[in-house]
Amino acid sequence: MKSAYAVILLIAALAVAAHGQTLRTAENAAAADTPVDAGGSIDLTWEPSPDELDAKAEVLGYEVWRAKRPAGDYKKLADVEAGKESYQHTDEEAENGVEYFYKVRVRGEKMSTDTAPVGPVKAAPQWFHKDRLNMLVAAVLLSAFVLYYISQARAGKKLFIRRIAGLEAVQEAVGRATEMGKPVLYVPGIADIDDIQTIAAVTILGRVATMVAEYDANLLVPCSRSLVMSTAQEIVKEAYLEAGRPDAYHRENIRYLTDDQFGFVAGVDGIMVREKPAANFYMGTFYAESLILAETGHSIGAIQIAGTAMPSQLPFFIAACDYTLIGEELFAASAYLSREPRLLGSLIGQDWGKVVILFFIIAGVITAFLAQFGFEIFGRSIALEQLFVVK
Amino acid sequence: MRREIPMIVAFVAGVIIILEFFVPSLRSVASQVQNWYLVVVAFAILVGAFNLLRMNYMKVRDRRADWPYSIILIVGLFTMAIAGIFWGIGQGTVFDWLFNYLMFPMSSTMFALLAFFVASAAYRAFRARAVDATLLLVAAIIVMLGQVPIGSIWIPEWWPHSLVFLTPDWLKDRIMEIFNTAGQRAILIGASLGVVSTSLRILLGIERSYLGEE
Amino acid sequence: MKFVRWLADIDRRIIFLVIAVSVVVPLLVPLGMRVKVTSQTKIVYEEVEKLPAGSNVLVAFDYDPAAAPEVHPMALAFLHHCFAKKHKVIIMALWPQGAQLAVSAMGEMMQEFDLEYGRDYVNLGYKPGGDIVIKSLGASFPKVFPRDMAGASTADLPIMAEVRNLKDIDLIMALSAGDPGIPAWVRVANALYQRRVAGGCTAVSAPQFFPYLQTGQLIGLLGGLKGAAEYETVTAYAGKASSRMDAQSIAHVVIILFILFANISYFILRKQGDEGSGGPTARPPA
Amino acid sequence: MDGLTLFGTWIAALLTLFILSFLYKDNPFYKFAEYLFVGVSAGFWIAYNFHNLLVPNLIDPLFGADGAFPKLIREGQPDFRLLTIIAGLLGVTMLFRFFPKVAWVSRYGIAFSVGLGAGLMFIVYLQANCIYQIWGTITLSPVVVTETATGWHFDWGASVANTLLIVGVVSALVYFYFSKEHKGLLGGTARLGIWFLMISFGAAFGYTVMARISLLIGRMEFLINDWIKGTLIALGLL
Repeated sequence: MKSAYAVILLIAALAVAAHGQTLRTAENAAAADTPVDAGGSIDLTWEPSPDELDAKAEVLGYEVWRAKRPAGDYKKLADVEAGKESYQHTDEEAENGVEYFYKVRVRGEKMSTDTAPVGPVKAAPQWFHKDRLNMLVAAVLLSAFVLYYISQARAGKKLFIRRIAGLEAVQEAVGRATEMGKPVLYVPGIADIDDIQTIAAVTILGRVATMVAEYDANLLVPCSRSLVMSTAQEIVKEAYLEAGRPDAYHRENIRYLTDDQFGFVAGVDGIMVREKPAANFYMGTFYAESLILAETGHSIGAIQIAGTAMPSQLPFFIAACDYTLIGEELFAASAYLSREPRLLGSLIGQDWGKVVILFFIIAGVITAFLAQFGFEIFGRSIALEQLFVVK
Repeated sequence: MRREIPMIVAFVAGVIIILEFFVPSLRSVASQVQNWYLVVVAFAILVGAFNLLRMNYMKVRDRRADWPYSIILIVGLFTMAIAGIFWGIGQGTVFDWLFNYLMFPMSSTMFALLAFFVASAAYRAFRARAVDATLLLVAAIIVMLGQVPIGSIWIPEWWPHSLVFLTPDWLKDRIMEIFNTAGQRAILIGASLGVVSTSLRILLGIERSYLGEE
Repeated sequence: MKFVRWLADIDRRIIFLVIAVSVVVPLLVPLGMRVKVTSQTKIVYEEVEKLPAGSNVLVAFDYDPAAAPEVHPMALAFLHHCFAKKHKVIIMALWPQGAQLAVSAMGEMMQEFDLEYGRDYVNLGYKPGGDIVIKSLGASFPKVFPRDMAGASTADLPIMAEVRNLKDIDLIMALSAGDPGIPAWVRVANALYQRRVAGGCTAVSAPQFFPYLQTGQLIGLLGGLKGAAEYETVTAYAGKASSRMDAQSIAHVVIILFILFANISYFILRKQGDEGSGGPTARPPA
Repeated sequence: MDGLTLFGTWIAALLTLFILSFLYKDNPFYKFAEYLFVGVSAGFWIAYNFHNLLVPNLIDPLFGADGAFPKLIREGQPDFRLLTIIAGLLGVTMLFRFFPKVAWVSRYGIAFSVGLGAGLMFIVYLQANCIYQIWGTITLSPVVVTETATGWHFDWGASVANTLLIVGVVSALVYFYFSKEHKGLLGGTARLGIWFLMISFGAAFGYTVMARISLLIGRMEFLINDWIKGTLIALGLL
């Protein structure tokens, strides 16, 4: 009997000793389909093993294991370094619709312990990004305004647009260049054709080219992007056709220099000081080169009209050019110059967009004020800002 | 048909990108399509380079003004392109050397010209002719003073904290935080409406001037 | 009157010349202009001053060559101050190119101080991971950096014998160009391990760290070239930031003076009923 | 400094001076630098685009060692990367511009680029420049009060700042209103908006001066230290 007790005691002692060396498992392990994605991925989360937190035993790291059956043959997917307050791993090699089970293994110097299997989980693609509902509403609303007023304009409704000084001056500038027998220079920005400011710029170029063709002046268009050059060639050619002067169109005048920002400026500066244009237009996306162009243009005595929606460059155009189209005015320009109903209509649509935005800003700051006092509606703060959070 | 099919191409490309924002499952399709654009740009640059070479070749051929410089341009272009394509663009290559000792100094000097042009533009433009111009120039001067130590050098150690709002440092920070933010924000919002409506017109084929003649 | 006319329509090349001179002269002949030292800089200085000689100071080189013109002069001035006070410096980087910049900074320090590697300073090199790296340093330096930048075992370095984990660090200087950088050091080293953290950053990013200063999570902050020049002033170190700042100051003053001249001549001419042809103004856009 | 570096430094310094000479007036030195710069930079972007756009996005996915075509031949398995051919075709349409008669074919490439850009900009601008900016404004209360242990505390500094910012955004936005003549209340508000815009332009201008002067300092330090001092050291004179 004595020896039996001894054996039991020994076993108990061994068990206690062994327990002291066993690592406690990671806590709260969970697996779920990655919420907003195209499928093929599952997110795992867990919290540190208590041994990591109280440092009773050394935890070197964690491992993520995966199998298709709870008791199946698990394969290691990843090693995760220890030292965080919570852990996350995304299994990006899951097949959609297949059930998976996961285990998190906590790894120490000599020991390791697994969690119970977590699962089953399936990966699936999602069809709508719920956090972006507000963006969808905004997009639909703005589009509706624009399309409604375009249809109104097409139906023959008279639409009014206020005077924009910079655009009144376009004709005057082209006229002056003609009188002086000097060319007109048009720089459509340094961005590529996928930038909407560039599109606005080449559209305005079309209007300017028509005037130039009618006045029989010479038009120079240096481009920093091949696609912009190609597009500008098409547009100017059409403008000359429209003005009934296809013979006066010279493809060589719309030329490519280089994609390089400052290489382009060096080239345009050279064109300016040698060809001495009497009217310079800078429309589209500009960066630091804006002031180099505008100051060189001023030194040769040209009338200068600029337009950009780049807030960082507007100060320099304002300072160095005769007229500057600010931000949205650049997009209003083609409508203003052409008076085409479809363009005018969309401008009125934009104005309604502004009315809605102003309404939300004013309503928003009022609710922000009230929210300070803890006003609530249906248990939520009344502040409107939650409506405008996009993830 | 020369305009209709390209319009459909534009519509499909744009709509995929817009939908991808709302429909997560389109992500891989959209990123594929976006990569295609990079290929188009890479081909397009050949068109530009050809245009540049042709213009300069004609200048040399016809012995037009400044034609010898055009030879420099042509040699420069071929040297850089050939060195880069055949011997790589990594560190220690000929391309890298040409970039460091030719292109970089010219590029940064061109950029540095701005130091002179901000001065000449300010001299001309910042004259108190009307309210607008006065606001422009006062704001500019305060911010310029607030930026450098010399702007606050006249302020003695015992300057009371209650009068801190008279120092250029303090004023600069408030102007940037309040007025600059307000102005820029209005421009951003306004321009975004212009961009959204222009994009919409392009996608729906209402705006098609970029496609040229019928 | 003729002079006023001339001034109103001055040849811009004269402006260019004056600007060039006002930039070049201070670079050639440092003017030693007084830089007003702000309290944010002064606190960092005093922190280094009041540490007893031989304290362990950690300098994090979390920036790249793009931010170097602004941040590197801070590194030099700060290291110089530490070595002058005989502190021990532990260098590490959360940005890949930072460790290399530290090598060049130490090269300059060696010209002035007789420093022994491994005893007076150590360069642990770059470690990717940001917050996690700092968190792990909280437990152990040798675990995170078994070897230094040159590949030598850190266990053999006398300086590392005293530095087991972050608790042994008396001051952290985070020279940072973004994230990981100051925010990571504040989030982990200050919040979790209550270390004293000072920072140095580019002028553009400085305002975003003001809240940290207010709460004391960051004891002090050197902001941009100006901050570097302030530190050079307060430690009387002849670095590059001061001469660059001199050039900045002179150029700013010159431009402002030009604007004043332009306005004076404009008002004199206007009194005479002569608007002058001083170029277009910032015309109201409508 | 080794010989090649010294040689390069001299070239760089001369080119720097050539460009600076433009400030005086146009001259043969500037013309030399300008033509060289345009040529070299155009060549730079050709090589750069070849390695960074064409190789990873067209050549590797189709013809690389693990590309779609070798795989098709090896395993008989077509994979989705074969679609990259469409990119190649769109790119090739651009080359039709070399021949004026069929130049219109390039419209496929252009239309694709424009459409893609329109889609992207539609979303990007609406989110970052519209919705996000509205959010940034409406989180501000024009009157800031905080609850403290002793009662409500009025923070006049934050209140004035917030009110000014809100008034600034609203009035400047009114300036961009196109469909009415700016008269009366609308005109007054728009006028206030212009004032805000003008202050913001002046401030942005002044704020940029420092960075621009820094660029010049950088060039001047290059000329003084790398070029002049470097040469003197190399010649053993310093």
